Amino acid sequence: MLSIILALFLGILILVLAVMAVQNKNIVVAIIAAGAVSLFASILYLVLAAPDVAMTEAAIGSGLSTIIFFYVLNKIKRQNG
Amino acid sequence: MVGPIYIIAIALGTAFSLGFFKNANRNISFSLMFLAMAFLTFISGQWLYAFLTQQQETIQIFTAGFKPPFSISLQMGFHEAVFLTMINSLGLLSAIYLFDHLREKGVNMMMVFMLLFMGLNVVVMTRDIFNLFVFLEISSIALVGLIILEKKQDAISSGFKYLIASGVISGILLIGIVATYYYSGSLYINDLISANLSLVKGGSVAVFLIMIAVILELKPFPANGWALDVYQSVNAGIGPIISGGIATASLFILYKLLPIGGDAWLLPIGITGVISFLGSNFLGIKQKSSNRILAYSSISQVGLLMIIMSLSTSLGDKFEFVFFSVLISQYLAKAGLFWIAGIINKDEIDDWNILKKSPGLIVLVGIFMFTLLGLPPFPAFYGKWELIMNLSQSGNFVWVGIILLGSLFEAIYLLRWFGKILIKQDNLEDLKIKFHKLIPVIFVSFAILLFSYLTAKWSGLIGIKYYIPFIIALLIFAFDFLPVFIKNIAAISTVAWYSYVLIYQTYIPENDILRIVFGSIFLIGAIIMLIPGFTFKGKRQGFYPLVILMFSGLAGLIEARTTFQFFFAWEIMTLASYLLIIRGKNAVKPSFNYILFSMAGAFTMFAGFGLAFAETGSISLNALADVLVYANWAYALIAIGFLVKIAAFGVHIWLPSSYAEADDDVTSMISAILIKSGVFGLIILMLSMSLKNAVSPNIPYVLGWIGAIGALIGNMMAIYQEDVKKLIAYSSIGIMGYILFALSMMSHMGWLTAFTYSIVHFLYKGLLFLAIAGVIYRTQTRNIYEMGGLIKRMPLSFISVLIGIITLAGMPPLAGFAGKWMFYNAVIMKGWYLQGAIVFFSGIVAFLYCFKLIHNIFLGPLKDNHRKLKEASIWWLIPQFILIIGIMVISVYPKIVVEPIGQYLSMYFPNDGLVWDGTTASTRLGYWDATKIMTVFAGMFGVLFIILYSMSRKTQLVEQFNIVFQGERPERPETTHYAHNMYAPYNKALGFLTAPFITSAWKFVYESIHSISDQVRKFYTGNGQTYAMHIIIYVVVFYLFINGGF
Amino acid sequence: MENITLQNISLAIGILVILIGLWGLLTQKNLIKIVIGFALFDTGIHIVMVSIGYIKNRTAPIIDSAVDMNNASNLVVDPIPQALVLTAIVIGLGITALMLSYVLKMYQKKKSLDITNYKDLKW
Amino acid sequence: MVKNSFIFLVLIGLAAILLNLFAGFNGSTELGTIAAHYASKGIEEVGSANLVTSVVVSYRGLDTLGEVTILFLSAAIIGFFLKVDNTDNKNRQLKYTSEILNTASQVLVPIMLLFGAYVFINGHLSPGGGFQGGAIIASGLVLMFIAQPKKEMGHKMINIVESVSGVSFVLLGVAGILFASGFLDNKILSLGKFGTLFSAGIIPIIYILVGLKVGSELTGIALSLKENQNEA
Repeated sequence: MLSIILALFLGILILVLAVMAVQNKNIVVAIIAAGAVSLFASILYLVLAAPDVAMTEAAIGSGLSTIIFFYVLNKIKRQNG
Repeated sequence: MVGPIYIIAIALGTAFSLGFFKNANRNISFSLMFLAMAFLTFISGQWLYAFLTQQQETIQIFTAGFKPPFSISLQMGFHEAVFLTMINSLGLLSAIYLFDHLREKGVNMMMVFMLLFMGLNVVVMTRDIFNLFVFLEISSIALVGLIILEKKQDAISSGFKYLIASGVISGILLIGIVATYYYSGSLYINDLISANLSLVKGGSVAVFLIMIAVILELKPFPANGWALDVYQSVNAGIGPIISGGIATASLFILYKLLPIGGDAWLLPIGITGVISFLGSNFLGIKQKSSNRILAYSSISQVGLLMIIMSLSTSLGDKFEFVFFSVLISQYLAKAGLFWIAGIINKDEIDDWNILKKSPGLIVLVGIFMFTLLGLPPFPAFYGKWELIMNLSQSGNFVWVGIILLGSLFEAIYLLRWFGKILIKQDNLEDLKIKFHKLIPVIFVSFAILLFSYLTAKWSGLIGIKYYIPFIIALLIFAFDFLPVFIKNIAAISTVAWYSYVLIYQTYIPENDILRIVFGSIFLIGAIIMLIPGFTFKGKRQGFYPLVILMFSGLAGLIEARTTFQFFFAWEIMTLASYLLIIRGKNAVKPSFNYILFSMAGAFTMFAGFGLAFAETGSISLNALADVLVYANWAYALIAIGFLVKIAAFGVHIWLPSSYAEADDDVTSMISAILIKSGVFGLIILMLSMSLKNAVSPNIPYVLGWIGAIGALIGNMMAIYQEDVKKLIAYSSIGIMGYILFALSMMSHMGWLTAFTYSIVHFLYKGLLFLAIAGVIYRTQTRNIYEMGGLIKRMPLSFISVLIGIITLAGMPPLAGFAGKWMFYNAVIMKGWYLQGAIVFFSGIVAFLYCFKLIHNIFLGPLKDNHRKLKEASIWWLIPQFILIIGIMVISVYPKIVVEPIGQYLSMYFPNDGLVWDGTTASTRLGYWDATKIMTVFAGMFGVLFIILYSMSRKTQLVEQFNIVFQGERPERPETTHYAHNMYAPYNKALGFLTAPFITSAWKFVYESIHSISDQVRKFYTGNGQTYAMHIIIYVVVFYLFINGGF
Repeated sequence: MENITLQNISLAIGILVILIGLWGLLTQKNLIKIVIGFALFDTGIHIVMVSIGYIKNRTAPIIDSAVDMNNASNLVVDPIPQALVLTAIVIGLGITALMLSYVLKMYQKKKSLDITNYKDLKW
Repeated sequence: MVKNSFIFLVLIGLAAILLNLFAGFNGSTELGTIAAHYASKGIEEVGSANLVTSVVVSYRGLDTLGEVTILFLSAAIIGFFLKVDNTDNKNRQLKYTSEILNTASQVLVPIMLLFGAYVFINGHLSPGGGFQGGAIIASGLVLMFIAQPKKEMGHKMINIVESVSGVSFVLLGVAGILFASGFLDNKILSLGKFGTLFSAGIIPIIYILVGLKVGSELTGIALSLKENQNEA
């Protein structure tokens, strides 16, 4: 039961963040929101008894890919200015 | 043998280790990559060889030391071996082609290139669906890399579109795979097949997602905008990799996964294929970029292959044959065209005439295009034949129609493109050809020739003797450097030998009059018409192979015993004549009209044969007689093909300009000989079908009207022509109208007339064109008003033309009268008075242009610049003499021709024949004795001649320029000439008959197709997002279509 | 209430994330946000995959002291979807990175992040 | 707006399809035959305590090979795509990051590298493995670039690690054919004592290679994207 409530909570968070990632005009916020989706998804994976996936998602989905997004965004901003 | 797993090991190992060579000499890294690709090709080729020759069993390769379904396994069977050999040899050739690019761009791109092919190899071999997904991703990511081989703006944005689209598709595939795993507990394809997932609701949706993703990988129309953009923007060396490598592998995926979906998926895939095939070809019409045309063509071919795949069960053991003949020819030809596009490096097809300077490449382009179009003798022809026959047999007539229509669209854009190559233009830039880019092109062209031979052999549809003309043509092509004189002798002796074998040794003993008559027209006619070739100087490259092919096609018609052989010969003849016509100076556009009409006609004929086969199950020509249920349709469809060839009214508009613009001796060949192929075809058709009661009598009745109107309109048009070749051309339309009319009467006399006309028309039309050609050759003009008075300079030509027109006009005493006499007998017996009156009237019209020919060219004052003209060359005159002798013999003694034909026809029409009594022929309406008439005429002519000759001393010479008294020099002096616009007054009375409404109607059809095509393609907005949207819409609509709701 | 199980909830989350991702992919004009949409689409698929392998009241597929080696097949969740997800995540990263590098290059060429400006080829 | 509502409708349609896909879904209650086989025979056959690892590295080893290939490809393409000549970078004023980040990175980076190595070496025993370890190492290195932009870690080094690990992976696979019963067969080495570091055949070795390869590839990707920032 506890895990269901946790999952529901995570789910709401994930969905809110996902909508934010898609709809927010500010790209920085969007990128962070997308990274957060991955982060909470990795917690969900832990709940779903998938620690390997959780680690991967945390390291790659929320870690590295966010960094890459920022690299690119940074570069674009600099070219703009 | 080297195990297939080494393909992965070698390719990956090489790709990974290339990293060591990043700073080393790029030649070394390229060599490494090349060696690896060669090894891959070797491994797959070796397996293919084993499967073909040693009855090798299909083998499974287990990885990780466990058996499936617990581990990933690969499979190597015959089909895998074929596909891998295709993919890997393409890789090898592409590597050669891209040598300079890869070397310049460095090691990273070499790795990407290798990995693309590695991925495709595993995709083909793997039996694990997730593994398939992974390696498919490898290939598509590698392609994304190759797209930016040149970092052009459009390539980059199309790469992004591709990434988005393929990302969405692979997402769908992944969901499908996981769901399939959920419902079946396995990822092993064999397990999935036996799991019968379609029975479970969710399972069927899972299968749906997998299948739709695989279909989307094939870039079905219309959810394929991203792929088109990629094709267009990439380096032309990448095009073959997409169309010949990735698309081929994707087809194999479909083939592999199809059993998971089960038979329920066959129809949807077939429909997808039909839509792709028709839609892409339709949109291809409006394209101008060569790469994009090839893209449309690729997608349409994939559509065709999907259709074939969906018919796998009904095709039965023919499936492999049909599938591979189409697949491999498309694979080879497309690669060749893409590579040539890269060599030319011009996007617009208008710029392709740069090839004019490299005739060798033009030949290759031709081979590739005709291969794509599935024309004989190229492999896809056999495949398409079997496909259409099979579709007809299973009653899918709509599909037959769609496939033929799509093929016609494809013909439109490919042939228009081919025409553009041949358009003459001054100061073209030089084409720089890198040798390494030429190697793969030449290689695939040889592969096509070899594969054509293999398919023909495999098909079992034609015997060995059908290869002989091709071998001869190739031989002549190989010795094309020889001067015309030698080649002409070779060609004449070849045809002579062949006519000896065919007519003298085969048909005369069999007393097959029909084939003797037409065989003689075709082959002996060929010999006569080849004689003027001696006047040509230089080499006349490419002419003789085509001539040989054209006449072999005609001979093939005579020899054909099955509808297939007939169609084969028909297409060969059409194609060769098209290529002969297009050699003329301004012949690109006319020849395009010609081939387009011919192809449309050939396709309807094809459909008709299909219908016949559907009913009788036999491809024998004799079996046409057994068609009962579909008789009307089959008859009409086949007849249309022949009507196009004889330029019957309504489909005649291709003829005048094609005749006019072709080389002069070519014009004689096609007008005197080639056009009779349509008559021959009609006779064959009518003999087998019309005589049975199954065909409604309305059809011959309609044909009769078409013939009558054709006779009138053809002759009417002829009188207004200023261009002498066009004049004779229109008169051909008229005469063909007579013949059609005569045939459609379906009576003894009618047919006797038709046969006689065919022979006589051959004689005098050849004569006229040869004589006129001789004149044109000297005067360098085709405008009648620029000639005149040539009787003094070219008296022999004058005699030829005189005899020609007397025969043409059907005046006694020459042979034309015999035809006319029989003709009126036939009309009266049949009771078609109204049509008969029209035809009679058109006969009067014919006098007008006959007069124009003889009067304006040979009589009247001689033009100043023609004062020093010589008589036509002896090589033009010899054939004329031969033809005159022919006319004279028939005129004096028509019995030798007419009587045997009559006897022959009595087998079919026992009533109302001619009765011969000595030299007198009589019907129940009257009698006629040609020999007597001739004697009388000769006597009268002799007397007249003596009188005239004795008076000629008294004729007064008129000063040449005393007819013009104006003070002013007219703007266009020729308009004051009496011969200019000679029959304008008649135009006021009868102009409505010659209004070009048929031309306008066809133009309207053609232009509508273009503008619709132009409008429809607008939904390819160029926006990657929209393309992704198309994909999802496609998925949803497809789902609704399959399940009828959610 | 019976339907509200852990895997159903997570499955629903996954499907919704897929749809939100696609929504972003299809409606946003900004190239970077399109890539974000794609990344979300991927994440959603991964969530779906993991939920499919989950079995109620079972532990992670690691045989340690808590799991009886001989009865493992009744104690652990399905390892296969997890293995597939691992692969899929890495592939997804590769594609996302590629997309971003394309975005970067496109921006360098045209100084615009609006996808409607990139209709270089059409029809 | 019209367009967006249309997209919305289409997505509803897609949602309907996905709902149908899982219409009867209520979660599995039993493992499928294959999964059950892995769970009950996995230790005996492969010897890894982490069943995901035995699936990833052994049973579905070919997938893993494909997967590192994909990263390899991405790295190669991005490297080619964003390649710039670094001539004018030399003169560029490098921006120094804050002292805190600098110090933190000096502490964190070695720890992250070590942790990453730990994760992939123990991949057959505990959660984690080559990908995760590789990703952690890559994150560590990326952190290092952020903190100390001057500390250039050349592509050359990365390339060599990448190539060596990749080639070794393939060679190990081939060794499977030669010394055991198939490509990528785990049993070239003995399975050893279950639950110890040196057990489960070549899994630890492969995971080390995967870790190094993934780490270097991800670093390569990040590096390419970062270096490109210096392009004027």
